[in-house]
Amino acid sequence: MARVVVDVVMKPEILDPQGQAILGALGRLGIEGVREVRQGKHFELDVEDGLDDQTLHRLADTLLANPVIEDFTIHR
Amino acid sequence: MARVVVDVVMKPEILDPQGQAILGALGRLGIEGVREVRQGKHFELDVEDGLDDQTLHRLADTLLANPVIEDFTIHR
Amino acid sequence: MRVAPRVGVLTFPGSLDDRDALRAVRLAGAEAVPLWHGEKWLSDVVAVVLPGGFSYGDYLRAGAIARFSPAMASVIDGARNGMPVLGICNGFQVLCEAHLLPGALIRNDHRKFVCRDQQLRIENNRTDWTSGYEENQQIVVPLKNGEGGYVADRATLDELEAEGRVVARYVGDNPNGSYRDIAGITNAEGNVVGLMPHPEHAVEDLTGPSTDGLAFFTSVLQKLVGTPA
Amino acid sequence: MTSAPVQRPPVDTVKNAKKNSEDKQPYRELGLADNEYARIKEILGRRPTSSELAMYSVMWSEHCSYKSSKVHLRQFGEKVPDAAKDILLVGMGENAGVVDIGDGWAVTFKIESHNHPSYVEPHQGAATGVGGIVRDILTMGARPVAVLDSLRFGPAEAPDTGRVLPGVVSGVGGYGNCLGLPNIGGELVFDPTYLGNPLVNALCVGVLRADGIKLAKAEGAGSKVVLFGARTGGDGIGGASVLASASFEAEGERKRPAVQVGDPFAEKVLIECCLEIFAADLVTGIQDLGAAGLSCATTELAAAGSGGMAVDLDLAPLRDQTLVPEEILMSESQERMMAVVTPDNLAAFMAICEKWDVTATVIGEVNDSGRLTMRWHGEKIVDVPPRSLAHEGPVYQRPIGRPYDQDALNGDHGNGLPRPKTGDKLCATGLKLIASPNLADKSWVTDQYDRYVLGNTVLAQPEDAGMVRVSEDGVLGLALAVDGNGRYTRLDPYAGAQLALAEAYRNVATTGARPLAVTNCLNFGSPEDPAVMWQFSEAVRGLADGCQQLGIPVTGGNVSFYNQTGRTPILPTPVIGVLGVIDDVTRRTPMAFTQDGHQLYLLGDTRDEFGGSEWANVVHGFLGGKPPKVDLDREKLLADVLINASRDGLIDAAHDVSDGGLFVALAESCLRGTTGARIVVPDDEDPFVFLFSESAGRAIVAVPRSEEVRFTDMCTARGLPARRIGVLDILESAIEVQGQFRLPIGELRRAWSGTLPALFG
Ligand SMILES: Nc1ncnc2c1ncn2[C@@H]1O[C@H](COP(=O)(O)OP(=O)(O)O)[C@@H](O)[C@H]1O
Ligand SMILES: [Mg+2]
Repeated sequence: MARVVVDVVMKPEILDPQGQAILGALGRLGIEGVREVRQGKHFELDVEDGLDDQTLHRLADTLLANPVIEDFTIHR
Repeated sequence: MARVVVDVVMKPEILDPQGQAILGALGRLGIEGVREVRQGKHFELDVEDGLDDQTLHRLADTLLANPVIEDFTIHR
Repeated sequence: MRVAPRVGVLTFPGSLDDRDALRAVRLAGAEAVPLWHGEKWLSDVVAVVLPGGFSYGDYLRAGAIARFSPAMASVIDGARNGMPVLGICNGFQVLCEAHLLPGALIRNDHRKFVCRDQQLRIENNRTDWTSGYEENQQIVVPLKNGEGGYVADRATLDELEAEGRVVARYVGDNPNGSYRDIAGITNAEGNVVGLMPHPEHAVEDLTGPSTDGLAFFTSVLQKLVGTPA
Repeated sequence: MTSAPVQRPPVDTVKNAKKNSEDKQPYRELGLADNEYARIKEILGRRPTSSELAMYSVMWSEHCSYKSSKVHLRQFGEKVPDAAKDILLVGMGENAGVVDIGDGWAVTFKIESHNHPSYVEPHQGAATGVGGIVRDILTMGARPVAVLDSLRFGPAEAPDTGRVLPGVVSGVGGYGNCLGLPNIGGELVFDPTYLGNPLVNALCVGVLRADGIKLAKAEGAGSKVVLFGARTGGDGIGGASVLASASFEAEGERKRPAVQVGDPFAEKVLIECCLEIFAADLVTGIQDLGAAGLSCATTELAAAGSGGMAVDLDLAPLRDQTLVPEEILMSESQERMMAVVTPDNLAAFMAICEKWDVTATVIGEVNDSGRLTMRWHGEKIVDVPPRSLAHEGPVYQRPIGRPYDQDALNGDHGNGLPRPKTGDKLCATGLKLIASPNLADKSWVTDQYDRYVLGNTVLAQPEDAGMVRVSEDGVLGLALAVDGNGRYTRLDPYAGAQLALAEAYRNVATTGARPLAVTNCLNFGSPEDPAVMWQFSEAVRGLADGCQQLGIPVTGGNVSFYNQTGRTPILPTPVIGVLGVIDDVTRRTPMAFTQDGHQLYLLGDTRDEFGGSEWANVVHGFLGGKPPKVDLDREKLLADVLINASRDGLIDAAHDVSDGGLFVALAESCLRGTTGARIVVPDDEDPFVFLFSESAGRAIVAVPRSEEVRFTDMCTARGLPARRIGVLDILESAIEVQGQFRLPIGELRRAWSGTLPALFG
């Protein structure tokens, strides 16, 4: 059994309203020094050792991320 | 300028409907070998080098995560 | 004639049901006072409603950003000093984020927004906002949310139950996966109440499924003026 | 060669265009025809700069210029009924039409498509569709008060429908709910032709004081041009990459998304900000940024005003600093507006924007030069007569040809299709119809929409029309319904458009509101296909004639062409929205059967009409013959009766009879209510035809016994056929068709409500 992490973020050229909202809030919190925030998704999977990279990739590509607007990275 | 990543996940005792839904969909996709999925949030921040760890911690603890239900990790 | 008490409704950027809450306050007989999140000064109101909506888009977590507004600092002070505060839907989420109420609200278990007429049981009629109901009275009010699942750790849930702080519970199908069918809770003092469904949308026959929601607003009025409104 | 850091591509200036007048330009890749490019050169007396080329290409696109549809759409203006002229405050051509509804109130409403984006990215495509139409309504100076959505997908069980539908619904809901706009109605239709090309049409309605109308014009030299709302990013400018690679050194592929992501929170804030600005009367002109973004907003404002504008493009706030002028001009970034503000009002305008945390930037000034000019890094890159972009685009009379199979289609009436003859079979047919995806319970969809927000919703789905109170301290209300029928339109586009109009009109009248005005979204295949153009021209003619006959004007709409998969077009689908007004919302007529003993009447004539029907579709998968007969005078008469009966309190419930016929209408009213119904088939009627025919111009009404005489007298006096067909029965929780079958409501409900959840979870 292994822990696999998949991070999904909006493609850089796509608007990220979530990140923008956080950036706006930082001012009110009195926190300075943050230039840019992007919010994405973070998945933690417990997978059997037999699960191959290709399947994992398919899983990320079809289920975890929406490739039209998002990129993902797999950390095995 | 530095890239900081903050990952936020639900505490283990809190139900994660989104993770459960993904687990359910895996069967329909014919993907086997995934035992557990939890969905969290992934933040990428561009911060000025002067931003100290303590501020970053406060940012994660008060804004990015809700410590009542979530845990976070900061990767600097 | 006695002057009607001033009950404020706090609007955040992205609040949606603020006009409805103002209307409900008015129909109950109080003076409805619009409050703006950017103002620390609460205009001499004696009670506050945090309305429904999507403050700041609810992109991060529902209510997470709104709680930092200047007006909220005053609401938190007031609440700690016994001022009646009702958080409806997004307002409930704000109250949890501000730690005026325990627990949190997460994505509905079916992961869809849901809008429907919901049956509730009022289990605690000793709060500032529910004294106008009979204990265990069943009412129907609209429910509409995407993140309405009430969660807390077991100790908190047990404590809420033991102290009778579950104000309202869903009757019939649980619409969003809330733990123990919880629809609303109160703080120990009974002045701060959070509720996921929308009583302010059940105050007129013409536009709501019932007028069952009005008693939330008449209850607080009664508390404020001391005699039945 | 130097290895200098990445250099900005050289900007194509007006000076440069004059000098190198024969430079090759990629106009074809941008969708401009040879003759169109030649005309641009003629207008400018030189070749366009690449920025100008970008602007002409988007402004002269089918989408913005209506070049294939213009010659047909003119009829809507020409055939405005005389009676309607004084209520029409703003007609076609503006962002949305405005009608006077009395008491000093006006209403603006419009429907628009977002079909193609919703196929690529269902959630965002649908969401930004809602966002776009809401901005159109806002632009007129109105507060948006409700939305409706008309949706069409491929077969319900097709895997791709399982991808597209949930995304579209969550997009429509996610955006509308977050804006705080109640969703009060719409459509949900499945047909194989929409599989690769779903239809997502969104309608928004807004309310304003009749003297508060805002227009898109830049008047008054010296006034400031303010861009406000979201920053401009590289959204939706796939086309511009052609320009970039052709006119700049092709240094790798430029990454520009074709998909736009919406930010409903930004739009909500923008709405409140604009309404505060309108209330303080701080703008002389305003325009939303939709298709063709800045190109469209600047040219339309300038063209409608005193004729000149100078813009400094460097000042436009950008989300992506690498954007070049061509891209900035074409970007379709959402949640942006442009206003024209006199210097006196500027400070107050900016203060309101600041209050709402809305970025606002003066990017130019109105002048009387008659030219729209733009600068970039100090150089002039655009110098055009604005009307040439906004109003003087190409106009085509596309070839029209009746489809080769039209006669065969109309000739095959399906007379041989077996019809149910026994009570059991009639009952089974009814159950099958009510459980079919087109007729089944839609609450899987509509429960994802907030129908309560704003607190003025009097009726919402599944009622025949949505109804909202105009102001909370009055009883004046407005009602809206939206309908379309692709199968009828395929069989006869002229009649199909009129049937859609008639149905929406009838739906509005059924609730007791008086139909007042029309909006339409014309979803068709390629205008370059003569058969499609025939369908289109017939549908427009039918709609224009129909509106004239009904006495209600078309106030605006939208055309969506190129809805096809490969070379196969969708069913021609005009979607019609009808707006109505009701003097007293407390007198509305709901659809639910709730009162024991009330008498059930069927209004109108039932004929043996099954061409294009749900029965032929669901039971036999058959499409052929002729659609039901259109009789608009009868529709008017029916509407008069329904409206008067509501006003005089003669009826307690009403429901229009359309898809699936009388049986489906009865079932829906029983399911919505608390009583069963006992029905008698009149002796002279065939039970199958009586129950399932789709003859138009009909409705069922529940009449209290005490009002029966007055009601039937009214029908007789006006010459409307009204037949008593049964009675409501609180003890009988079934639909009982005497001598035929008895169907328990529980069984009916299971069949009706199980379908969509089983398909979509
Ligand atoms: N996509 C949708 N969004 C909102 N309401 C919808 C949608 N689809 C259907 N409805 C509502 O469901 C009800 C039934 O729809 P339909 O049978 O098409 O009505 P009708 O035949 O009267 O036009 C109507 O109130 C309609 O407005
Ligand atoms: Mg109808």
